[in-house]
Amino acid sequence: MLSWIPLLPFIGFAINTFGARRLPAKAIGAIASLAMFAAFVVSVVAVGRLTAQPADSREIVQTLFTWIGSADFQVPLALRLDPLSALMILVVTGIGFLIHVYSTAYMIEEEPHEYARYFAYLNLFAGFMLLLVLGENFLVLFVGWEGVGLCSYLLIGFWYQKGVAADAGKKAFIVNRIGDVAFVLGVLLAFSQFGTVSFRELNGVIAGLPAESSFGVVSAIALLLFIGATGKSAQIPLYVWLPDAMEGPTPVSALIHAATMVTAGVYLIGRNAVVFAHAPEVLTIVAVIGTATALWAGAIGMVQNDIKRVLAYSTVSQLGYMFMAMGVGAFTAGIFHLFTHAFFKALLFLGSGAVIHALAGEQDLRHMGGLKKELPVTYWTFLIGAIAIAGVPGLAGFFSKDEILYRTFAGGHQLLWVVGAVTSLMTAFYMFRLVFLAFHGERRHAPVAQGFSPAYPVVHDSHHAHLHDAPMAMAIPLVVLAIGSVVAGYLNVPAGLGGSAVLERFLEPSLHVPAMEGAHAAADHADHALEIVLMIVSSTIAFAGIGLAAFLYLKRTDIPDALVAKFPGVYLFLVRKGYIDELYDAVVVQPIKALSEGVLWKADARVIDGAVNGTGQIVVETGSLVRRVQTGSVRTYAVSVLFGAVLVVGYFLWS
Amino acid sequence: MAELNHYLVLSGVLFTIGTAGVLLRRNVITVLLSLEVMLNAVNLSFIAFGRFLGSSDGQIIVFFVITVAAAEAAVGLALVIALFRHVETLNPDAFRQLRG
Amino acid sequence: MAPASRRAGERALIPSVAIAQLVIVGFVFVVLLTAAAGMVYMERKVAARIQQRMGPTLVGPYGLLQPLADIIKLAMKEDTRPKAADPILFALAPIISAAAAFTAFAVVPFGAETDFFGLLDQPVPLQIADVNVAILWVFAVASMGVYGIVLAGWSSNSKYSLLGALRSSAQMISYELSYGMALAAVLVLAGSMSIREIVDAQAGAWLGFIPRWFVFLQPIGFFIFMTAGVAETNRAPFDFPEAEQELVAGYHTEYSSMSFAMFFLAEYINMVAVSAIASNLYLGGWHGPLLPLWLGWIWFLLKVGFLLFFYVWMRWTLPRYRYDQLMAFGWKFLLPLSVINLLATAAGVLYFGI
Amino acid sequence: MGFELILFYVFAAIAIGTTLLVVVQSNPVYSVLLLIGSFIGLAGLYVLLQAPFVAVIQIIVYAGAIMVLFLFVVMLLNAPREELVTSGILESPATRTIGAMLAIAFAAELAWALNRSSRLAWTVTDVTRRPFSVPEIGRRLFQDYAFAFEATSILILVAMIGAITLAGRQLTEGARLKSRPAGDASRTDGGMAEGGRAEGGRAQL
Repeated sequence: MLSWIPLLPFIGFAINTFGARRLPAKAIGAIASLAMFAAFVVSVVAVGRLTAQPADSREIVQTLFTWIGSADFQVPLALRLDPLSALMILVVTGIGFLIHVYSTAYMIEEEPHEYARYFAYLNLFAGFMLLLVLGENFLVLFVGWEGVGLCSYLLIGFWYQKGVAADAGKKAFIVNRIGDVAFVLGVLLAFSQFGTVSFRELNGVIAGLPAESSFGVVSAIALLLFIGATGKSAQIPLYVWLPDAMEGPTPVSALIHAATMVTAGVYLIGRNAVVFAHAPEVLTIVAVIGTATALWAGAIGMVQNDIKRVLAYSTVSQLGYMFMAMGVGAFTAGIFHLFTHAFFKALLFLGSGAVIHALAGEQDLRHMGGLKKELPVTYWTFLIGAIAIAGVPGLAGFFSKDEILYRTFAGGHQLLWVVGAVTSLMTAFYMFRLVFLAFHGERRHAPVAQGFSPAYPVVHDSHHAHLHDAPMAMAIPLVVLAIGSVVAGYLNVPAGLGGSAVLERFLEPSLHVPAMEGAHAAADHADHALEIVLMIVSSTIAFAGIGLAAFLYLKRTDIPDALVAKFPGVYLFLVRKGYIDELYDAVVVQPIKALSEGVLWKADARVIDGAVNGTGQIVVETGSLVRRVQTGSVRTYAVSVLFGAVLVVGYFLWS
Repeated sequence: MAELNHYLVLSGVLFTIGTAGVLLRRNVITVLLSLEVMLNAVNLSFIAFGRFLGSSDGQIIVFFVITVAAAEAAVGLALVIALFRHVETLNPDAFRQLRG
Repeated sequence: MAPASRRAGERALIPSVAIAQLVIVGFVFVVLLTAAAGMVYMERKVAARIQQRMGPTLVGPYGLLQPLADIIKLAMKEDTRPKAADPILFALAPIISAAAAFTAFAVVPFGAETDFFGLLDQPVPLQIADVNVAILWVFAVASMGVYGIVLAGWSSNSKYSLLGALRSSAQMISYELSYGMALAAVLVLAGSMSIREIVDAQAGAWLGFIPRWFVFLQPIGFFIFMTAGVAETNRAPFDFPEAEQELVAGYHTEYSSMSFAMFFLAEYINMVAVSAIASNLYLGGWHGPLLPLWLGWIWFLLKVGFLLFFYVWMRWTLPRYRYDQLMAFGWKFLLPLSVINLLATAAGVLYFGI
Repeated sequence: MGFELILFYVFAAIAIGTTLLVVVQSNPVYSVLLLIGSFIGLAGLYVLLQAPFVAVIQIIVYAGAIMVLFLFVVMLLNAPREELVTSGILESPATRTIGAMLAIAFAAELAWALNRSSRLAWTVTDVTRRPFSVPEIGRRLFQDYAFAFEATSILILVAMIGAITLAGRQLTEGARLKSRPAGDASRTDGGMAEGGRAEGGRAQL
């Protein structure tokens, strides 16, 4: 039954691939969406069965066949459903389905076969993602891991005619490779040390060990896995690909680069909670990296002018939050944030997509404004998303983010808490800057359609014409997601608010970490007073951020420019994303280029080619010598044969 | 009664005759015939050994030899015909086109 | 040829039996010669009857001595030989044919064991040699027969002869396959290659009245065997070697006198041999109702006679095939049919223990 | 000197005599026929060796099939007698002499090997005096040697196809004619003419 969950999208992929030029557009979209919906239904049923089982031993394992079998190295192609993966598949299939539906309208202007290609990729991605989260062991997960990487590459570069898009795709692919290498190394290390690649067995073995006080094997494994995670989940130092990935179609950004794929790293850590729990240093590294990423990305996000880039950096920053949570051992909180974030970030992306769609490809905030009246649905849903992410009490983001901050504080990482708090301020600020710039004030007209991606033929001149709001296929997913962003948080109302942390208890079996008992206990009977206080603080921070944004971008719109004028250095630094790309280019890319040049013209051209040609030369020489033997006279051959016979017989006679 | 050696000597003689034929004749067909002679000499020793060691393997191997001989004759003669069409002779020394 | 018969002789320890063996050999030889002569007479008579003529009547009562006259006539003739012919082979060819024809009979039994009414102190089989590979022997000798014809055609150095020879050899080789397959089917049934044992396997009767002849188990096999046999002996409707209208007289165009007679002889003896073998393999040899075993040879003669008549009958009834039709028939119909027949027989023996 | 030994000498004489003639004979047709004679002699020896089955097979396959093939080819190629003076063809007398010497050396070696092995004194177990019955040979052939059997059958098939492709003229010529420009057909005619000569056989001499 589990096998059907990834299988259905793959089937959709197959159909859309081979039917690309035969099927009508409607059919293609319908097939893709149906495949996702079916997968969603199956997932729901599967999860239903799962929850039917006793709480502490919830899991469904399906072994399809032995994939690799050599001596004691047995890798089954097995799928495993446990609370954690249950949550993931629900997110992937559910939100994935909505985004598919959204895409049917969003991509409608593509050529039919391009349209088919898009949905084929999308389905393929969904299939791999589900394989990733359902994998019972590292290798199956790795297949999904690489698969989603491939799909992300394909989809970022979907408009490959655009050089930028193609480059962005390549960038994403290469940066991910760096992480993947570490990931593979980690898996190999784990296997060589503990002789297994199965999550459960590995965690079981390691759970038996004491937590490493010094940096040991487990720490090494954890660190390598974490590096892999940073690659996939865009953390410092490998986050640089995600902003560029915005060159892809917006629904793709929503699905892959906000809701699902980028959270794979978080999922990986959650999946191996035990391993990480046994490597305190690595946990600290995770926490610090996460926090730093959150702050850094948030800071950059504040000054970006491309609506999607703002969201991209916001995503990076939110992912940073998740890693921070993981780092302080608040695995549940991290996963919880992953869950809520999937909703409102997908919502925000789709909303921005609706805006872009309405503006016929305009992405620059400075050319928007006043869309509130013209795009009501988009506006309100977007607003809900913004509120949710800002952490205003009562919505999803509030609960999850607050949970993280509280855990951090209670875990004794006050410094990280401070940074996190500042980041949440930034979050609130840039989100509402975005909202106000895009929807409020009056329209700042765009220079007429130019610089649009070829994929967006100008539907109509955006001057003064009435902009069309999101069509049904786009509006419905927006609304659904908006609802989700509101209610998702109530799955895990903290005990402090008299809630009964349903999700936490649901995830407990997957994320239960014996070694962290202490921390959890501490967190649990930490007085709820503190929790309340922290909540108040963070809510005020959120409101402060909103207020600041409102002040700067509704009342005194001159101040931002003044600030820019006052601190041009800082501004430029942030706008240029801290020159990180330039830095990498100088430190990594150029040297490698130079090196390969050298290798090409020295080693390759001389040594290798020389060897090959030399061999050929030798063969020719010997051939021209030996061919003399080939007299072409049958008799000679016969005589030589007989000569050999005489020799052989003679030898046997003498010996 | 005849001893094994009688047969072995006979087979040796036949084999030598065949060898000489292969090496000395100027007619491809005769050469092929000499080849058959050699094969038969070997067959004879096979059967003699089989009979004097009391096993039927000798005879069975001879079947295979005969089969292979048939195949060889078919292909060989086909080649002879094909060659004869090109160079109007059967002298093996005339077939020199495959000189290296 | 020689080895088999000699081994038979070597096996006989008691002189009288050895003598009996020699007697039998001579007897067979004579009988075959006379049978050939008789066949000539019979052929002419039957042909005549079929064509509503009287046939030979003048020489002797009912023209019975006609064959003798023919032989004398042939003997009297001059034995000519083309100038450019290859003398040795030209002489050798008819001998090979005749010899092959005779040798085939070495392994054909024509009666149960008998002691000639107590003449011998130990019964001898009415047969020259009982070899345990008799069927293969027949087969081998049949394949030897080709050489006579090929050499005759080639050595007499005339177009007609050569074409006739090539045709007949090709024909014989093609039909040998079906011939062999049919034989194989029989020996699968009997589980032995010795004709005597095969015949004895057909003793008795089903339900008391149907004799256990293999022809009832092997109707297709019998058909194939007879057809192939006719082709082997180059008789009508497969008489291409001497298709008069096309090739004058085929491979023996250039022959005359006794050497021609030898071919003639060979042809008729081959017919007798094929009929004898057929009656042994399919018609139960000397086994038959009403007659005691030691009189079985009567049955045998009757069966052979019938088959020979059948031969003649066919010759004067059926028109000659065209050459390509003949080949097509042999390769595309008879051979597949015989293979299927063999497989079916083997399956029957294996699964139903027939 | 037993009967069997006499037979042995008779057949050995036949075999050696005919074989010698095969090799020295200048007319291929005679060579073929003489070789058949030697085969028959060998068949007799096989019978003496309690292998009547092989003997008969030898006659059927070798004498009856393979040799007919040879005979046909000889007749088809109109068997040119061996030209004693080889005109135009560069002979390699060296190889011939070397070959002769090697052949002699080989014979010497065989002789040596034989009088060596004669000291091994093979003794016949009486069990083996009885010839192997055809059924048991068949059983071994189809059980112990089943694979080799199948392999040989495939070999035969391949040889057959190869022979047809090599020697089959009209088919291939026809194909070439189709595939070739008409101007090139002259060579084909030559081939046909030659075929006609081969068909005509000795009649043209």
